Amino acid sequence: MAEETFEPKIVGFLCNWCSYRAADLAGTARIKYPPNVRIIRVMCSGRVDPAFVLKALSLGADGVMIAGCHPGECHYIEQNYKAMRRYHMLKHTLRALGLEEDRIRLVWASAAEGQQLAEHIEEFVDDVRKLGPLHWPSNFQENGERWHAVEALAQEHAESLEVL
Amino acid sequence: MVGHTLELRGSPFLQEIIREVPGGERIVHCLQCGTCGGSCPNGADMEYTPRTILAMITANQRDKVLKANTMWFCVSCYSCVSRCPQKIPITDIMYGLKRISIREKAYQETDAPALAKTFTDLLDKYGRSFELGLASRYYLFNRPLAMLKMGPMGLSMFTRGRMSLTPTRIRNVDQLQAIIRKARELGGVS
Amino acid sequence: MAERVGVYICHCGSNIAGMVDVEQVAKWAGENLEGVVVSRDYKFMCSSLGQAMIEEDIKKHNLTHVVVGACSPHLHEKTFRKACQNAGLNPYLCQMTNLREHVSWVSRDREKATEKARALVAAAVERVKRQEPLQPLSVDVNPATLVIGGGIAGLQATLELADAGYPVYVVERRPSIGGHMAQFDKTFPTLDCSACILTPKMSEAGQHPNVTLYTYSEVDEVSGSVGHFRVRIRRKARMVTEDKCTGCGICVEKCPRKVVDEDFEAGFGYRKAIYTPFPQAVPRIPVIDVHSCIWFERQKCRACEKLCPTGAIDFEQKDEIIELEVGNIIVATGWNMFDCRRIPQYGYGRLANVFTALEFERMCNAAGPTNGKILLRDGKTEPQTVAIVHCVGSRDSNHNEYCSGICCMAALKFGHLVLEKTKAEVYSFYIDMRTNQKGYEEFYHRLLEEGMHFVRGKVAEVTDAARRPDEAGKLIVQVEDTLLGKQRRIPVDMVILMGALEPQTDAKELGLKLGISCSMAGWYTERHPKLDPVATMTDGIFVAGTCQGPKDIPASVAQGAAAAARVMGMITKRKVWIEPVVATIDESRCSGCRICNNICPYNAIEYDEAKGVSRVITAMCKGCGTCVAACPAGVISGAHFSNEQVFAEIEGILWDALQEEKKAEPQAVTG
Amino acid sequence: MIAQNKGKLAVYWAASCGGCEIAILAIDEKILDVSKHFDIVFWPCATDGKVRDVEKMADGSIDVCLFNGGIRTSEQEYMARLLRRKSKVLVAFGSCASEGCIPGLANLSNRKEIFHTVYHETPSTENPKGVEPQHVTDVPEGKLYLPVFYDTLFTLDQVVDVDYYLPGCPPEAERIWDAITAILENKLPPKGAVIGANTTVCDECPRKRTEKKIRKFYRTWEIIPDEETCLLEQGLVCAGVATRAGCGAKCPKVNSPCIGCYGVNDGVVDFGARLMSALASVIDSDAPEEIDRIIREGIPDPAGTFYRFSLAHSLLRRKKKVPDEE
Amino acid sequence: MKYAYYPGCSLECNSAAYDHSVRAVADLLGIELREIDDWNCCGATEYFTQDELAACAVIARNLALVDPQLDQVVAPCAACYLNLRKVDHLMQENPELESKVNQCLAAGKLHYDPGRVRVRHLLDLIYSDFGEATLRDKVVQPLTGLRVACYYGCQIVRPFHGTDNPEQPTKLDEVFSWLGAEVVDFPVKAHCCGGHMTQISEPQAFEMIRRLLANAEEYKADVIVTMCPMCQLNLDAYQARVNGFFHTDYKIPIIFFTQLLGVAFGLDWKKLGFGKEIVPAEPVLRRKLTAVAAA
Repeated sequence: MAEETFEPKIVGFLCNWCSYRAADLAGTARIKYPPNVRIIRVMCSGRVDPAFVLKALSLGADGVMIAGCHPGECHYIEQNYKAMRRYHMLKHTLRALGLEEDRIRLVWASAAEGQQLAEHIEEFVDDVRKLGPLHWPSNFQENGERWHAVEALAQEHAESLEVL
Repeated sequence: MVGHTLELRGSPFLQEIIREVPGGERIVHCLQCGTCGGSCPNGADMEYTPRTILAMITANQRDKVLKANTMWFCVSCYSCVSRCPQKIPITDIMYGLKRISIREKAYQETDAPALAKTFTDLLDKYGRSFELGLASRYYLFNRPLAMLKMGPMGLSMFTRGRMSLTPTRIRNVDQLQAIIRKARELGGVS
Repeated sequence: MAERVGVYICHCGSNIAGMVDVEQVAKWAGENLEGVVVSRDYKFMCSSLGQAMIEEDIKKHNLTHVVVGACSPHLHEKTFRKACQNAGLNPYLCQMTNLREHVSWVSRDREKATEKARALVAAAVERVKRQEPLQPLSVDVNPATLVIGGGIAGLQATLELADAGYPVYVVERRPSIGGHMAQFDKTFPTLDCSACILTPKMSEAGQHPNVTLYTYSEVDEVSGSVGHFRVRIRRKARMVTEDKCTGCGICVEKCPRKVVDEDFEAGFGYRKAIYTPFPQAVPRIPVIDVHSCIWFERQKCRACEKLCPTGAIDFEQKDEIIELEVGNIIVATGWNMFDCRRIPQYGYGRLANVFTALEFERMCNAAGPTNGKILLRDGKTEPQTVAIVHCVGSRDSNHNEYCSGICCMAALKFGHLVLEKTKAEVYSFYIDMRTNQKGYEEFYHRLLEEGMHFVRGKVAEVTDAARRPDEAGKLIVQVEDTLLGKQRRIPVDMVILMGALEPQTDAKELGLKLGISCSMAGWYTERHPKLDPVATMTDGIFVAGTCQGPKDIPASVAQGAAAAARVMGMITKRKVWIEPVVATIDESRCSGCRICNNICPYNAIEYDEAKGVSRVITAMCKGCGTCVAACPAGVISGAHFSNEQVFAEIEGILWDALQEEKKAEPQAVTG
Repeated sequence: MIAQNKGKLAVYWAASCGGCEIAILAIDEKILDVSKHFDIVFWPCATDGKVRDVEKMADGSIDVCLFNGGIRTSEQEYMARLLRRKSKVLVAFGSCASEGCIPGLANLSNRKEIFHTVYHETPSTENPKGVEPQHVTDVPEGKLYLPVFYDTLFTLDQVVDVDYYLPGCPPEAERIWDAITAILENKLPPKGAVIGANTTVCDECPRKRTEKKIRKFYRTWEIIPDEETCLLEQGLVCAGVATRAGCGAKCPKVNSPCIGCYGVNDGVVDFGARLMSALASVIDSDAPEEIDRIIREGIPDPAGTFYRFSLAHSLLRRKKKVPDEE
Repeated sequence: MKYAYYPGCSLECNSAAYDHSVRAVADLLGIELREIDDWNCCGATEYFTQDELAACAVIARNLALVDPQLDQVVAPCAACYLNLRKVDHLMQENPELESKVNQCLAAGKLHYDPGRVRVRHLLDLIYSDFGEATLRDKVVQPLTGLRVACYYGCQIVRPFHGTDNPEQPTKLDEVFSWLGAEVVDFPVKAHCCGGHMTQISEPQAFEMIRRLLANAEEYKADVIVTMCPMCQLNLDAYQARVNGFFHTDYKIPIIFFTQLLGVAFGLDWKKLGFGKEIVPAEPVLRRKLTAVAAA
């Protein structure tokens, strides 16, 4: 069988006013980019709770992108700065949890920057592809040994009970 | 692939400069305002002002640019760079043009390449610059007549202990030369 | 669960169907997604037939929620919400997912596009099941309007509204209305006398029964939202009682302290410590500048007080706070001139005969410091050569990247004035000559004809370091004449720097009070650069004039009038509806940690000291959700974008990853 | 209030320090009330009881089981499953059982690394032969089994269905008594709830709070905080903003920042995300480099700071495992 | 305070006066300068003309040789200062170049992490780290009555901003006005002296030198103080030839700023390297300074 290239699954949180519209514009302009980023619309990048990112990763996403209006151009004046602060904080924590930095990314795209957003997406997908699959849930799956050991214990106890 | 405009567009010579000079891609931002040409202390004597050179690069006039005297008149004062409204690293572009011109021996009517060559040869050999050696070798081979005029000045420098007869050599010349050899081997910054 | 979801996948002709297997997506959703009771695809969902189909299904199948997979919600969300509403379903129980702009139009591979579409539909279904009915909020519109800034843009807006019969409050920080236009002598390209066309408007505003002027005042605080803003205005202490003052001017005449007028005269002329900035000022009530008044300096003098015939001088006056209620706000705060000292190579501040454009405006003005004569700094000598330098701080990424737009024309105007008033030669040093409005290019041609010299090149430096004898004692303009490709040094007597138009230094600060944003450069951001250049992202707040970006007088006037028209539209509607996408704090669980207090740029979160809890003022909340994400206790919820909804959306969007992980998980042998 | 028939109570100690066992006794003389109402059928720490006795009980015959500790080994998992089956009400007692607590921080390592540290590296270890515990050991008499040590510590609810949670490291005596009262009076909240307050530590903290802006985070040894003002406002990473009330703000009251042992509020899924988000939101800078610097300098150990008690119960649960070379 | 010290080739011989006075002033101010062991030439502008990578590597060798205990290096010569800063900057900005330079250094068993060493000029050190009060405190011989033209040249103020204003720098002016000197307006203070132009085309070079001398004379400067060996050399050693070329009669002494600092601090003139300049400075200085003392 031919070796399949790994296609990462990426969740993108895009703000309603700039980056979501940039994605709309990329569509209207028929700019092609990889299909790996699945977009969730939020009103503002400031709405993106670190828990959203963690949730996506914990469910098996290979990467998460957050996109907002350019600094200084936030529809909500300055909330994208809060997104930026949280992004840095989250990255700092994720590093400590052994997660590759390139799996989350914050980008800015104004409503006019369909092309730029598409480029960001392409770059990000490439970078995540290079990192390979994340499969976070497999991280805390013990191997089969766990079940056997518990079973064995039950078995042993049952047998010893019979003896008594 | 999403279009990467810069790498694909622009004249071949522009592409070459972009490869040769860190920051060379800023050329595409040139407004042709002439701040560089106006600021240059030698601007009045240049065949083409730096602004014109940038336009010529964009227009792919490679031969004309490499033969120009512009870059040889550049004294690395960085006035143009500091004032450029588009943050174009003009001085570094001039260095790049000098290098290409030297590599291809395209320069005309200037002794600057010889000076640079003599200077770097001495550096490679001793690890320090050696003014008397530089002056004597450079003038002897390139401008024997001018040497006569330099006499009195050289003498006054010498009597004030400002010119040494022997070069200083650094201790670890081998190490320096190994580094330089490696650089030559790697060739170029990009 | 009792959710009954209908899923509708649009072909959009071949726009979606050409790249996404829409039939398959619809079928898959119907068979695999929990809660989906109907799932259909249709050629054009947004057509009346498509809408009718949805409406019918809602009734027939008792749908509780609807998902439409079609184009961008920015295009048709309203359409489908309306359809739901028609069928008796709350419009907020409908969710759109974008299969066109975000999938079919950007993809190359049909299979992968279909896979992506499935994920988006799954996400929408998971999400929509958690959506709740919401009711839009209605607000009455107060017919009064606040105009911030009494320059030409603000005045135009004020008079349009006042003439239409609505009350207007004008707040102006300077002692008089009039703005920059009052400083000018002539206006381009018609060379109308600036004062002649401006002063009638100023006095009309001053006397209009519907207009209340608050000069020498600033906006302290803005709260509330469209329809009912509450505004606190600080009336700075004038030290002159307005209703007693007749504007006779004796106080100004007798005041012994003369100081440089940095504001109206741009540092080029003088005023008294008690002053009206210019003779036609409205109101004509002077102010005492406490920083230069002798009384405030060393408790002596009070000459004005002694001589005032009506006893209007009041040295005890304090700042006064006024509270207003208005329905709409027009921001017309104008611009500031670039500080030419920031480009030391042009010599302003060091070389006496280098002038700024504003100084030169005052010099040309017949009522100005030189009575309209063009003279060197010594006040006597007429220049023989004048250089006008364009783009000082504009089109320069070291300062401002944008083009200030008006300087080319102003430079031509200056050139004309110099040629008209003196025998001097005039040089203009430009990068590109920008004369793109009605009558402007013609004006350029006129100056060519009048003999103004044009050198294409950005000036490198202005220096007094002479190199040749003919340069001695002159200012030398060093430039590359780019059309000749030669460096030139042109000796002149006077240099005029066309400084950039910059946003007011406190534009960001006021923007924060108002809840409107600024561009990177600091200009207020309009709602849409093409189709809505007057409104802002904050309902009920409009912009006019140069505070939104550099522009000339006609454009400022047009925008002022347009803003007024928009406000009138709001007033005549009487009521406005507000999106119910807002945050709410569960007060019973809020511990008052106050993390959220600082986060809202609209000041929509208030802290109740007595109860020790924070609270969202619903009418002011714009629904960004940043506080929801910030609340460490998880007690702020965001309507329509709740954590549960987004989490569900994430689960849906990763449905395939979840299945893969489940497959990979080793299972317990027994329970 | 008093039940006619005495109920049956079990207490179990899995992967935890034992502090929870002592905390039960910290209700002082009220323990007598407990014994008045309950027969203690299984409490290995305090009474003599055998697993086989439990195994012999009918399913659902224990009324309440207070289970403290996380699940680290197959034996603990077995006990969790066993007690779940035998109990009507299973309470995750204390931080370890609820969210992993300090033992859960071992999820920043794996079994191999933990064994390496414990059996080879620690200064007090004397292990010249380099022996490590093995699941199976062959002896002349046959095979000997030890419980399997897991790579990841699980919380109780990641292994079995949990009815109620009693947070805290350890739970406060008053809260334990509240819970017991609730059980006795049959006033239990809906299944799955945390028995206790539903506000945060700030609610019980007497310090003065204003709007927050942080330019620098301090570590506790770097400053002596003012005793009146909110610790967070002074730059100390006080987890009280995100931590469930119930302790009476014990730490802040002695000038020490809350470290979050009471876990999250209702409806919150990830303690660390809440604290991270809140702290990041009030950093007073808009410059990426500066923000990064403030965070790196002030919070050198983010996993330990944000997930000190809750790593095992967080969304990510553990550090990314490096693929085992075995 | 300890700093690594990179004197550069000029300071070894042709501008020994700069080296001597730098060391003397540093000593007095308690600045400990530790010369980089076995440093090599920075390549001036010439090496960049030949081969950019080799130029960077040659310069980076010096940065790599900075004592790991020290994190700042002082380079008095403008060209050296710029080159050290430029390479550090280029390496920070350009990872590819960084890796290549380090490959070269590795051939000499060296390594340099860009950003590790902060390159500083002595003027910045004196101005920012000491400041007015300290300097005024040290004055033994006030410079009252001496008209000083402060000449900054190019490469200390450009292209890297931050040291001082790139067009009209003021730090040197301020320092000398603290010391009592009458600092004259010198609009060309950051214009170019011609650099190596003297070796390439004398008419151009001489014209550039003339502009500077003419401007100093126009503002009646007694002395020009410089911060760069090349500037000093061009203005001083070529002054006679410039006079010959243009039929002028400039006699303006050109000295290093540290020499004049030393005078104000009462240091021994010989130790400051006076006497090595071609246009003698001592007579003018002594005359001016004593005239004021007498008055």
